[in-house]
Amino acid sequence: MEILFALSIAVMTAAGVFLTLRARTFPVVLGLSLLAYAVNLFLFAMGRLQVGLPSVINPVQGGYSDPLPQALVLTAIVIAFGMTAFLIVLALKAKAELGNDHVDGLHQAQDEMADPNPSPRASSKAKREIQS
Amino acid sequence: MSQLRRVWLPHPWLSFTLWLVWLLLNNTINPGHMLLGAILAILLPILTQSFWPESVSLARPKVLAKFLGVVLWDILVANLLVARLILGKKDHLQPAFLSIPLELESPLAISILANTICLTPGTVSCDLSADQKTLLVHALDAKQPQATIDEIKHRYERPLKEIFESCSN
Amino acid sequence: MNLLAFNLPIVALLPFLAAALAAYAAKFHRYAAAWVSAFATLVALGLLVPSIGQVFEGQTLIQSWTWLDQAGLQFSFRLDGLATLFALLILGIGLLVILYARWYLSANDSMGRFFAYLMMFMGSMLGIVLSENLIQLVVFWELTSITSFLLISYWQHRKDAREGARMALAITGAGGLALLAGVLLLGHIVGSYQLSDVLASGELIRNHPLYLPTLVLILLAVFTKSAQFPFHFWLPHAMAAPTPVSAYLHSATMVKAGIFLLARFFPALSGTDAWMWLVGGAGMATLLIGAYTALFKHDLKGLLAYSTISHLGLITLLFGFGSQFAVVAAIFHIINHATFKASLFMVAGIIDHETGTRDMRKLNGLIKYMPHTAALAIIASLAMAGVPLLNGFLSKEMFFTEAVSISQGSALAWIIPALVTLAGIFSVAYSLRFVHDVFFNGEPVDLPRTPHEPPRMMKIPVDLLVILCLAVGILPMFTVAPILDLAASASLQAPTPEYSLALWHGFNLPLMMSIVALGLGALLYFNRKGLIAAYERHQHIDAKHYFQSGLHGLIWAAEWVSTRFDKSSLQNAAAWTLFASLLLSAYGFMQFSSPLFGQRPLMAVDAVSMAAAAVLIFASLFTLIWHRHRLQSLMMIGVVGLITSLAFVKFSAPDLALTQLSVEVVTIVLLLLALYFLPQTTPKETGVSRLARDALLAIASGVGVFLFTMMVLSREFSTISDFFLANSVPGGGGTNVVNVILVDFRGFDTLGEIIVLALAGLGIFAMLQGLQLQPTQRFQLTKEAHPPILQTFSRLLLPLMLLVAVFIFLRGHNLPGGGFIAGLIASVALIVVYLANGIEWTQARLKIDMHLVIGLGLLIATATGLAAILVGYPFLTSAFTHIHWPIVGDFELASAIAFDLGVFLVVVGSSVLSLVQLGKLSQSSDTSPRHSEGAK
Amino acid sequence: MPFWFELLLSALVLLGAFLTLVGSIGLAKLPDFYMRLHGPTKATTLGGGAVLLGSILYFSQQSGEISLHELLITLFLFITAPVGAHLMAKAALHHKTRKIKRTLDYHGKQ
Amino acid sequence: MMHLPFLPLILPLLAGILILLLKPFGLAAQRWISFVSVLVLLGLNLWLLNFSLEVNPQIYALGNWQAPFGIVLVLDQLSAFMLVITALLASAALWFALRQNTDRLGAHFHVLFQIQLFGINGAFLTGDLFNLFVFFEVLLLASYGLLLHGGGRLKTRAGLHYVAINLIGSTLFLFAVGALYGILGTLNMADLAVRIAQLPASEQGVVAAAGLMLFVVFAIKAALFPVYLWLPNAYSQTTAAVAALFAIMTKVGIYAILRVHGLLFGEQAGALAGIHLDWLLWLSLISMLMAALGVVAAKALRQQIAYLVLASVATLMAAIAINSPNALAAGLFYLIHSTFIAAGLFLLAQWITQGRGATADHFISAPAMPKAILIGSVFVFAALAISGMPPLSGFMGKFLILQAALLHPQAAWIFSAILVSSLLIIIALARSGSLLFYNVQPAESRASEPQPLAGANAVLLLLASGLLLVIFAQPIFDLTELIANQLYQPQLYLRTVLEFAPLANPYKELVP
Amino acid sequence: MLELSLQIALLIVALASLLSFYRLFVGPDLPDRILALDTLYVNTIVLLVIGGILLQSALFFEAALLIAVMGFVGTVALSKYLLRGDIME
Ligand code: NA
Ligand code: NA
Repeated sequence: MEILFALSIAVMTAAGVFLTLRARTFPVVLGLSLLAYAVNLFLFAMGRLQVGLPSVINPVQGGYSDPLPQALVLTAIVIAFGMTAFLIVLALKAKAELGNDHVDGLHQAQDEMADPNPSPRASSKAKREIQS
Repeated sequence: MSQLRRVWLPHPWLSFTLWLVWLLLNNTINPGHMLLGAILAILLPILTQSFWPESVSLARPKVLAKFLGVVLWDILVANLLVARLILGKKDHLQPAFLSIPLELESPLAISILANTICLTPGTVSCDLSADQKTLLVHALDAKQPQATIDEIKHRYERPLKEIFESCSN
Repeated sequence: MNLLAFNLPIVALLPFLAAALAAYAAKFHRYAAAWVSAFATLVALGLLVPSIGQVFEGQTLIQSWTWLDQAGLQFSFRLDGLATLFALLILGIGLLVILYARWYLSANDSMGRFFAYLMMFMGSMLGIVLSENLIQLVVFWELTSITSFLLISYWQHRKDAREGARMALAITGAGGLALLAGVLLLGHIVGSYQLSDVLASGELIRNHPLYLPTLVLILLAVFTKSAQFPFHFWLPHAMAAPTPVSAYLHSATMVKAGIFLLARFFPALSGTDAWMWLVGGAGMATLLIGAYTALFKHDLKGLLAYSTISHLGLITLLFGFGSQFAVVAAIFHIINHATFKASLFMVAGIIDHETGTRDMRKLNGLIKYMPHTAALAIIASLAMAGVPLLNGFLSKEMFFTEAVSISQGSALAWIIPALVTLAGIFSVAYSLRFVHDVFFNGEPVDLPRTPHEPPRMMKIPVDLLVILCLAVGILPMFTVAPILDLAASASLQAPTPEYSLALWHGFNLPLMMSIVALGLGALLYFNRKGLIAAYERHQHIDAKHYFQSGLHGLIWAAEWVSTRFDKSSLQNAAAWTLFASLLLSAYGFMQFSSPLFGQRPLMAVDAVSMAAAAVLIFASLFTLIWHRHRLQSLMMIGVVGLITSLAFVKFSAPDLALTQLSVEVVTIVLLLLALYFLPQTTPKETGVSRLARDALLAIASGVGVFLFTMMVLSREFSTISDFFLANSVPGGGGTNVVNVILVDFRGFDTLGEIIVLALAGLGIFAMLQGLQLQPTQRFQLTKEAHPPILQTFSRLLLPLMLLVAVFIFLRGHNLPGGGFIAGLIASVALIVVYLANGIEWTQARLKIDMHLVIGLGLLIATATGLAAILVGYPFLTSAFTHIHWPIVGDFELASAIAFDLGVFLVVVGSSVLSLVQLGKLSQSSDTSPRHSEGAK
Repeated sequence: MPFWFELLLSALVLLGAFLTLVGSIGLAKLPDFYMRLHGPTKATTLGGGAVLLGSILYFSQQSGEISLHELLITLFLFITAPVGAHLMAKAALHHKTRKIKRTLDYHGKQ
Repeated sequence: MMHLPFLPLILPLLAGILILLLKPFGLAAQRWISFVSVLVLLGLNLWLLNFSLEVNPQIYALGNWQAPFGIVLVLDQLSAFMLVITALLASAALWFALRQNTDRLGAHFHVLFQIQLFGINGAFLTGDLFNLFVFFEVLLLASYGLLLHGGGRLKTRAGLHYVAINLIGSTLFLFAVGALYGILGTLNMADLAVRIAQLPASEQGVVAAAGLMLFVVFAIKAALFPVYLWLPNAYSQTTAAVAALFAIMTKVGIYAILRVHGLLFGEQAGALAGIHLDWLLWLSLISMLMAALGVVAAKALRQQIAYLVLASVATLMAAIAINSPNALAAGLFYLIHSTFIAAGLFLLAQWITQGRGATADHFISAPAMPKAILIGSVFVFAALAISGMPPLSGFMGKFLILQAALLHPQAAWIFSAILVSSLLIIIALARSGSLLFYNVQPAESRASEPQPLAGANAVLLLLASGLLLVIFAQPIFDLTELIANQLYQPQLYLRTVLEFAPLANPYKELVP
Repeated sequence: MLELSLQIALLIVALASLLSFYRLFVGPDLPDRILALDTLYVNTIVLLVIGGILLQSALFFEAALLIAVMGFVGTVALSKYLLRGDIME
């Protein structure tokens, strides 16, 4: 079972990493979400996997899955949720302000990106050399 | 009295349902929960009243009960029917879109009708016309379309009309 | 209070104070800055005088204060013969330069700025020569680099001034850094940065394995500062400074700082072959190159600059000889060079000032127009040429003598005397040029101004210096001898050897060399035209050009490297981050010979789990494969979330499952809201190599995570969790241990977590304020905004879901649930209302400011924690009690519930705030023809 | 646990599972979206109901007192499934999702 | 007295909540609360630092649960030191923000600011590894909000990168913490350290892998090569006050390395001792040079300052990597310098940007800015300080670090990297200063109207450190030496944390 | 017997889930996928209830209930997206 579990996390991670490395914001958000799922499962598993144990103190049934990683994962899920929400809205903001959804806001002249002062753009390089 | 009721118990049926649901949720009938459930059953409708301004009146509780019984039975039958249809040869099926003219006017009643249609024999309600006068239904196997329409109107729409609209009409 | 106990630091720091005063005073009167500076210089001299008396009595004065003892750093000053000599030169020539500058600067020049810089420079120089602590010396050393940068670039509108200053700063600054390193090594070897200790440890230093690096580093400082080959090229370009600056920096101060260092460290560092070859070699090369080049400069200051370089080479060469006598000669030449070179620069300045040019091709026959100045220039030039009866002759004779004696016994004995004679020839030639080409040689050509004598006061400093040249040259024993003796013995840290300052030593080889130099020099000068023409036919190494192109090369390389690495690209940054973590963790594991897996038995697999895992894996893969079809990809990630929560259920973590499920849906709604404004598909734009890199990283990450997971899961461990299990009920009052950990044992984490959530909500709100976005073009949309069936249904659903939320909330402490899940359920309930009825309709009915809900939630959670403080327990200490009421029965009242209520409110507030703000986005920028119809 | 009760439970659970499977088979097998819609909305829903009924009986028997809360899920499924189906159908209609050719379009007599 | 370590947390938290709740009452009220809170925090933290010098580390058991079960705050000299720096920096940044009306540019500035302080202080105080994660997230989210405050294209783009990279970082953090828990079964740092010291050889590899992954996470925060790429744009594009406040953010990463790795992989860790140090050293040296090249290549002032921040942080990390009390003392000394001067530079850059109109801070010739001489003089001062030229704090710091490096086997490399990068920075700053202040067009075409230099007090406060650190080198170095020595004797920390007994609570009968 | 029946039931439902996932995978249209996702949610509920009986745990109930709620909301949101693009307007 552990191997199956590890394999699942591994695939999620690999897919998450690949998506995180994409050039558009939406896949990146999905990738990071996948990574978050994967790491939550990982963190959870660190208490070792247990099947069929009660989740509340139960003197009759006995046994209990490690509660600490669960608490940690809960916190992690919430935080990941907040972060994902923030990131996707930021992606929207980037789309609005940069005009496209490329993570680097490309498709506009790259020089312009580095230089908000558009007029001397053409000659700025030459100028720099003279002044340096 | 009715003023008081409108403020404190805007949707008595809803309150009752909530109370029952509370007890179901907690899977208990201990007095503490009955009390807490009652409090919540009163509180929540008041809190959410602005989202449900229209009052709902059930004119004929007995009809409602009977309607529910019919529907439950139909669900059982319909499902077995559909199971047979699905497992049978798919080429024998005669799918159809049926436009059902509606007599119901209350949105709640229409919604319940639409839901009922979905749950019962081989039909799914697909679209309600903008004027809310026609319901478009998809039937999985409607070899006699008019019969299906008639049955729906007879079996479901009429009781619903009685339940929800008899006093307002 | 004995002033003599702390006069040295005052002498060094007074100019800095004067700098501030001068800058301030200049606001009131144009010349006030000069007078303040002059006065301060005089005061400093005055302060020094009593101490000089003590030094002449044979004492070495040291005044120390603790600064940073652990680091060997003391605020520590030293006055010995060498320091006295240099301090007198700095102050004396400084005073003359101040007077000169008072008349030199034009009305356009800011007096305050000039004198402030000049005085800071003077203070820095004094600091160098008066320092006992070597780190302190480095401090002042670098200060001279900085202040000279300011002085050279004083005429900041001039490109050559800016570039010259930056070149000087780069070279001398680099030297300063080398000096710091060298001094650190020296301190490391000796165990102290105090000069007294270092000078007493010559043997130790020379025999230390770190001697050579130490020597090289210190010499780097010396050579850069004193413009020794191959670092000499900055000096001519520093001539862009106003002439008083050149007169000061390049006669007595800045460039002499390096020489001073040679004299200072002579007892500690000299006496090895390395010293001789490095110092002597650099000195000889500099001497020749400077002397040769000076002749061909048409600019007066250019000539003087190369002459300076040459003379600095001469002094360095003398130190390189390494004999005690050579040191005496070197120090003597330091004095002489300072006097004649300062006066020559001032003359050059006067000429520039009065004629408007420094080009010797234009300047001719000035003796007619400014005879007094001409006289001064001639005397000083002859001193520079080493003509008898002038001071330059004496030190040059000593130099020749030493050059002859040092090479005796060697097979190539003639080389050194020959080379120095050659330098002497050129020296004579350029000195002659300075005199003849400017003051004689026909009539001036196209001068911008009609030349005439400068203001009287402007010549006084030159007068004084020239008188000094004469006095020393004629009566050395009565003028320079005592101070020379004093300085030499301080430099040697030994009694001065026997030497004679007499004019006449008989007819010997050095005299022969002098005569040859004078004769051939004159010959050379009068045949200059052909030589100059020949010189100018050749391409010459233009150091400035090389420096500039080196600088551009540096900038280009820097840009190349930085942009290659820092591409301002998220993909690049993310790839590096992932790569680094993979690399380091793999390295970390492999450093130890731990087995990959442990011995813990693994669980059996069942078919359902296999199916679930298969779905999970496929869903993950298809999230990836379909990522260009965003909606499909989003749905796939929904499946991933669903199976993830199933896994939580399966492995006995219902709380997690509930949370994951709720979060999942809210996230999907959120992503759908956002997707409306984003393209529906992702373009194919990535190249194969990039894809391969990403795939490699992805696979490596997957493999890494697999191994990481298995490493841990296959091992046994012991955990602190038993404590939680044991104390959840007695200590936390709840049977749901996970929840008790969340609200009690580790309630502080949860507080942090809701703060994150609150911030996310607030941050999203802030981000979306005033944002304009157009929905992306896509399929035709229905006209009907809100399907009535859904609308109706949502009304029923809202109270029902809120009821479920209350249920989940209340049971959380003892059973799976809690404030967070309840909050999400309530949020989802509200979301359904929004989905069904639209923003406008819902907002009209839900008049709660979600900011306040968030704030209230945080306040409640915090206040719950603070309540414990009131009863004397730490923050977040929980309390619970069991209450029995009639009818109602037993129930538990726990402070954790209040905390959880805070959590609940924050979750609701943040989720709804974010989603609604996002939903509103389309309303603010809705330009499409369709309008929200709202609910009926 | 009496044998008949166990038998009843087994039957309910298996029936529920079977109906669920039928729903999914319908989903996988039927030729157009509108027809596929019928399986999940009916068979699966009822399948869920059967299993939940089994659960109700099981836990009531186990704890010795009536355990009805699974009813809630049933109830909820019965309410939501049609609404969901309706919305999906609406979306499909709107998108002119393919329907098989023999589908009738019948406008009833008024 | 018991609650002392908690006060630096509750103060900004309550202030933040109050500001949020008082939103309807307008900005003036928020400003007052914010500023008073920061001032009180400053006083409090100074007092705490003074207090911490005389006593053993102070433990605050949140929820009255003892370590390692509950989360404890640990106030020792290092954390108190970091708290003071944070509060000082925050005071200056907030003052500047108020004077520049930065808080009017968007919503919730003061809430974000206070919670940012809460997060930073929490990261400095917590003794629990997972709680550190939580505080990282708090301070990150606050920083996201602050970074984006006011909006704008480039800011948004930088923010997007910053957020995404930090999300990756958070994921890595969880992987690392998870694995550590999976092997060691605990989360309290002291407890982790104790368990690592007793770790059998068969488990060392996993812990080392997790430890180095954690190192990468902190390195991201600290902006170490090759994971600093988020920094240059983030710092250079945000508003000045925020960039100034962010000067502490990299130090949070450094602090985490010091605290977590210093404790977990300190000398008592046996085979695992110092697993991160080689990486730290070499990466910081590479960082330093790369940053210096970035300084040279920069095309605008704020970008250049961002690279200067990188360079100074790298220097600081090199000092830590030398791994001796002496070097650490020097590093902490340099930390003060690096934080304040970098912050001051960002504020200064704001004036320059304002004064140059449309040309902003780009290295192209522009009309002379108003008050050029004053601003230029301040610039020279700050440039000298940051580049490590005498007689200012940067020189003092570098001198101390170099001196401490003398005994290190890699001394030659450390010397070369520090000195070469210093030289590159000097050259670059001379060039940019010359461009900004000297190479100007005639004043008739002046780009902007003279404005008062709003927030001058803040700039003064920050840059004064350049001198004060030199003048008062002895007492300050005494302090950092004390802190360094305490850090190199972790036994006291471990004992104090693990032997701390919570208050007796008669209502709770705990099972041991 | 019950145990065995439950095991078999689990397998049957797992098979059903795989079929649903198959539809989600092959589509062909977006409504098909939404429907498949919705069905998958319901399958999961059944799976959980059976699992609850099998493990004799009443605690699967909440999860099942929540899936019912959340699955529905997801379906509504996705359908609304297809209908209007803007799901909250
Ligand atoms: Na001439
Ligand atoms: Na909208």
